[in-house]
Amino acid sequence: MEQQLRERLAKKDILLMTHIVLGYPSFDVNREVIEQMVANGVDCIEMQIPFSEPMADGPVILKANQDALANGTRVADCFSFAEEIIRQHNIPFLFMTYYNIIFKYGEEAFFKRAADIGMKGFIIPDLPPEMGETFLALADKYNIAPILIFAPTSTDNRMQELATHGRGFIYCVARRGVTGKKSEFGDDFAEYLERCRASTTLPLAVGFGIQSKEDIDALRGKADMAVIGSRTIKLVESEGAEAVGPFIAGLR
Amino acid sequence: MEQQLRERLAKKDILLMTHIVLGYPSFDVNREVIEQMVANGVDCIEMQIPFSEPMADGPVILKANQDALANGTRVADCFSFAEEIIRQHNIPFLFMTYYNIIFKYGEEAFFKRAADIGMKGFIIPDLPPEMGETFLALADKYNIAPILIFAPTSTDNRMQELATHGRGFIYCVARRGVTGKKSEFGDDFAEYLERCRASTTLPLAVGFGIQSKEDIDALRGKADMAVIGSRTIKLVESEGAEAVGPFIAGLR
Amino acid sequence: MDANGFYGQWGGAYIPEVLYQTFQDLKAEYSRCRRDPAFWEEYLELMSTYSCRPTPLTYAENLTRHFGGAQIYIKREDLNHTGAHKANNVMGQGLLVKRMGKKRVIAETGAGQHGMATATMAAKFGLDCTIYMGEEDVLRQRPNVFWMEKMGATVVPVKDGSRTLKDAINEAFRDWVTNVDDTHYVFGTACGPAPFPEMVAWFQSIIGIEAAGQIVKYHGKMPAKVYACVGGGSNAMGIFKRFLDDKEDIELVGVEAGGHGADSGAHAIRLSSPDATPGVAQGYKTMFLQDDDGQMNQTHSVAAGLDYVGVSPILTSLWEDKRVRFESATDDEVMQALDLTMKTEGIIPALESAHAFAGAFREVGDLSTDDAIIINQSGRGDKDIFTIAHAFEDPSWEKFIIDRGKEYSKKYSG
Amino acid sequence: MDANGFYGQWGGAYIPEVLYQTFQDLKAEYSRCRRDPAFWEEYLELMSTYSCRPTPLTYAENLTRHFGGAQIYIKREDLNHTGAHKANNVMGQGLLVKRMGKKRVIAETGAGQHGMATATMAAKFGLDCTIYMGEEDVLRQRPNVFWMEKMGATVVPVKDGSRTLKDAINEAFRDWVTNVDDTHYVFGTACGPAPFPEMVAWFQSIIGIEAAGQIVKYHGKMPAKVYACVGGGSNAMGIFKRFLDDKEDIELVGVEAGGHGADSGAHAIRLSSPDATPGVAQGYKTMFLQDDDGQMNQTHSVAAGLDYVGVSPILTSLWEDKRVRFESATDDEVMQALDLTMKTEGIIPALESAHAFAGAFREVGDLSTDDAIIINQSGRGDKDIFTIAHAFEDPSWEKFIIDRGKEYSKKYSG
Ligand SMILES: Cc1ncc(COP(=O)(O)O)c(C=O)c1O
Ligand SMILES: Cc1ncc(COP(=O)(O)O)c(C=O)c1O
Repeated sequence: MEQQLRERLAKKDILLMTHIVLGYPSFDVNREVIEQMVANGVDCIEMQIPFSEPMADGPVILKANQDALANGTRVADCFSFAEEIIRQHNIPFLFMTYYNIIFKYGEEAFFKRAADIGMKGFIIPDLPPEMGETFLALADKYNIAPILIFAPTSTDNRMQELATHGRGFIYCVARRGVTGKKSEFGDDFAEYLERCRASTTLPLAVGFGIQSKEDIDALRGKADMAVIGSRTIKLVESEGAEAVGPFIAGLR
Repeated sequence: MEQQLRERLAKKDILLMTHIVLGYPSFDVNREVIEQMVANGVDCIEMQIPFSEPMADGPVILKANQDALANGTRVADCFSFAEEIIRQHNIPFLFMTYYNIIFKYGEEAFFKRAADIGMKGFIIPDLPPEMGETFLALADKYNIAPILIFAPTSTDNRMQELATHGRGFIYCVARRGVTGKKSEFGDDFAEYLERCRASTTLPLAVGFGIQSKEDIDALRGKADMAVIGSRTIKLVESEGAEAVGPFIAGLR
Repeated sequence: MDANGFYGQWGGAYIPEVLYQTFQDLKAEYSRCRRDPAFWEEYLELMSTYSCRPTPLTYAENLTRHFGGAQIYIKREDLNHTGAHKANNVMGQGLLVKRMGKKRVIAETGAGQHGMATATMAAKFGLDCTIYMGEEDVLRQRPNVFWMEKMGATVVPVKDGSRTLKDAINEAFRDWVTNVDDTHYVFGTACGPAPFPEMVAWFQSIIGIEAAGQIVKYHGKMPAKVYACVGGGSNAMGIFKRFLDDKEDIELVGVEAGGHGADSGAHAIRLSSPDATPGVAQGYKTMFLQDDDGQMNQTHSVAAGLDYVGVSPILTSLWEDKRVRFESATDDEVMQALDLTMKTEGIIPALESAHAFAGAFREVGDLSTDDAIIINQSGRGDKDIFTIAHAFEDPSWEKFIIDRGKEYSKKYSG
Repeated sequence: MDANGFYGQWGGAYIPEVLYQTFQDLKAEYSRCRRDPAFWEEYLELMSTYSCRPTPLTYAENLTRHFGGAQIYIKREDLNHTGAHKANNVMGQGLLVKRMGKKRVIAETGAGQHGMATATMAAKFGLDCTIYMGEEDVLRQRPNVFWMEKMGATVVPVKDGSRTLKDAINEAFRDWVTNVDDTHYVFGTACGPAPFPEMVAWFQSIIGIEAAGQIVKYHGKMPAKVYACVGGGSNAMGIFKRFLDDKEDIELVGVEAGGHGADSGAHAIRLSSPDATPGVAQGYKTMFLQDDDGQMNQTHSVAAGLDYVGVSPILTSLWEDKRVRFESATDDEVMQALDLTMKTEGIIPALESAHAFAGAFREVGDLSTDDAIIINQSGRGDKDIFTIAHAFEDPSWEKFIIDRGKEYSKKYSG
């Protein structure tokens, strides 16, 4: 996964990762949104398997999780859909979800199935490495990148420790809080990103509250990948799937 | 007062005392009721000065007290009315009331005024002799009979003690409880009356729940006076003042 | 108290003859209990295992800082089982009832607090129980009625007179004269015919006995002043008694219900306003709010438990002797004191108790920081949700009740 | 607990990275407190002056006679300030917050009991306070919301998910990750990420420490069995802990919410039914009521405080080791147990606590009269008037609410 991103980074000054919630508003819309994203140069997509207790998500993604579940979205459906998507699109895909989804499925079974369909990595916001010994071992065994997370509250030591377990890239959350709210990219933020960079050789993705070209411009040269999350969900809600392509195109 | 009753007792086997609540339903009706009572041979009338807290009275007299007060009945009105009535009728009249009415008026002033208008006695159900030292002294001074009360719960000793303070007659309450409810005149009652008789030389009046000729017949030979209380109040309420005469006449 | 139950000229036992012998028996049993140290031991044991005596004395650090005067301590009668000092009296009388072998208890209640306590005691001691409560109060205090009934008591709404506390007392007496042989009347405050004032004050004296020990332990010396609200006077006598006996010069302050203000006519100030005059009613002599003829007046207080025409004859005597000072607090002052106490200390006084707080708050800033005062928190306020939320005109509460009401209406109409 | 916060396979700390450092700090402070005897002394002092610890152990003579088996003792956590055992945990965490120098606390609440306790602590310690409460629960428990607000707390209704306790927990975490620097999350039960289960159980262990001393004093020996209701598990762990450590063979029984019955799907039985399976949510691993995909199920109980999808990992481990036995009681059984307890003992258990009573009543008749059992009465029921009067379908209560509602409606329409 790291390799794939580095190849892309050779050609672009910053990569784009986007986010969708599987089954919200429907798999059909998911499919259309993904097509538009890929066609407009997104480098990587995290697909969130909805969970009833999305503790680290803000209102927009929280609601998307709940609606997806209310629509009857099952984990098995998410796998089938992911399998189809990965076959069609030649960019790396990740699963983002909470640990219980994996735990309940059976950790190894989950990894095996994900590897079978060509999933490249997992982002699990409620699984710090201390809690993920078997998870990390399986990630290694099935060659699926465990994407670890840095936060502004992480100490240098902590970042270094996290970095030893991370693969693919590090997800740097831009600020304290949950997904969705706008972040400020001031001096504190720059200092934080420097600390991140000093702690790892992995590429750095920055997420939480990135909404516009200006935000992305602010990250250029400092981060390797910008993550767009709630923003596209809101866009689809207000203007439909077809608005996603132009929005993505306008970000570079 | 005792003398007056003894004279009447020489002519009748049992005397009748009746009860009215002053100002209920109005002084006019009081006047009419008293006329009918006297005309039909009542021997003695207790006139109750209404009080806001008639603790020893049952529902009928309680309500009469409250309505009389709500009509604006004042203690001064009661005195004026009593003065008029006593002038017109040649039987003994008593005030029945609670101690606060006397206390608040000024004990001596109350006795003086009552004596001036020819009142013969006071029945004060919440003033046991222990609490009535000044009251008893004033009764003596103004020659107004303090009517004391025997109850079925009074011991022989207690009755004897009460008898030493009583004048005029003793009011024997027929049973535990408040005014108004029917009493049973069985063996226990007979035994109680015997105890009363043995404790005092004063005439015995029996009250509480006496409603009919049968009740009075049951008292003949055992008591000296029967007291009719709530019954006439209810009669006036349901059939008007003019029903009182025939009712009284029918009791002998 | 003299042999006839008087404190100076106040008190006595103005009772119907039917009750004479019962009062003799009660006085005899009570005086046996007072002479028997084992009785008090049994009482303490009961209160420490069934209620949570000793109740704490809480140092109110934030209120003390807020006023910048004397150190404020709060005696926590709110932590008693059933939520008020009323339990002290009721459980004591319960032990007496057991000794007298009676099978049934009756009681009057205003706020519902004494009724709750009596129903509780009756359940615990296996006694039949009837509670008299003014119809007005039944309507205001429905939750308490619900609990009394759930504990097996019969609650009788009294529809006579002003349909409040004094009428409930009259009605309880009417029951008592009727059922005197097997029934004990658990009088709820330090009023009524002797020996009730003395007896109730004795059971309540546990408050002051504990508080005196506690204040010396925490503060190092006796308090400068002690504050209590005064309805009938039982919680006040309860905390005052121990300090009265003390040689030191401790000022005792009783706070009465100022209602809409001392000049409004709508209050329950018996001792600290000129509105009350000496009288005899409900079995005893005291200062009553009454008219010139001796008819009792309507009274008003935001606190149902203070809304009473008479006051303990013991307190009236102490007032006459200037040994206790009396003040009043208006409904508005009380709501403010309540608000401040909740926000600064996380403590919810009953509306009754909040009068003592209001009285103390007025003066505490003038005292030296070396001194301490004790405020008697006679009860907890969460029982008063219907009154307090109402008085604060809380819109969410009102909406909540409207919605609930609609839900229940549907049930009856559909 | 191992270094990662596990009890056997249960527990842990499944937390977002933003919180990692805060948990390190919290663990460090907590372990300093545990090693420092002065901290526990300070805690005891606070609880004995602000709440009324030790709470009594009440001998339930009438219930004992009724069932004719073991001697029944009731541990009276209902007499705590704010009316439940929740105060023990909250005041303890309050002391911790003071040491950590944080200025703001947040908490989740279901029944409102923990929110009340936290708002109270925040008022007392001068902290800002925000309480998250499922919108459903805000509607059901309006009186508690009113008091929390009056004590200065901000109550935020949570409109996500099932709008009950678990959603309030998620929302509190969302606040915490946002305001982690100055805010402490006062977790309300022995669940959540380590060190919360251990820490909450530690503060609550005061219950069992007291009870063990009291039962030996009154009964002469240790109890045969100890019963507690189990929501998150804090009151159960609180009373069990001391007895677990004991060498004697004391049976510990946790009673879960049977709701409409174990087969109904509408219950909150995590350990004593086959409906729950291992899972990881809300920061810890335990047995959850969830579907095959790991999505949490709806639960049901008449007692809002037991209506929770997870359970303390400490209890799950004790369950797996068969050291604690788990039972459940249905809503109906609970209402019956409540009724009996009110009528026979004059005690009103909270609906939560009534589960422990119901569980004990089922078995106590079979035990020897030489033995004793302890039932933990975690809280008082009068806070539940709206739920209890509703569940009993009391017509006078319904009429009372209808009338009040009409009165308020008039105000808004006219
Ligand atoms: C909490 C509380 N405090 C005070 C009172 C007033 O009574 P007393 O003056 O007898 O203490 C009451 C009466 O109901 C009460 O409930
Ligand atoms: C009175 C009472 N008991 C029990 C509980 C359940 O919690 P736990 O299992 O943590 O004791 C609650 C929760 O709100 C409660 O209020």
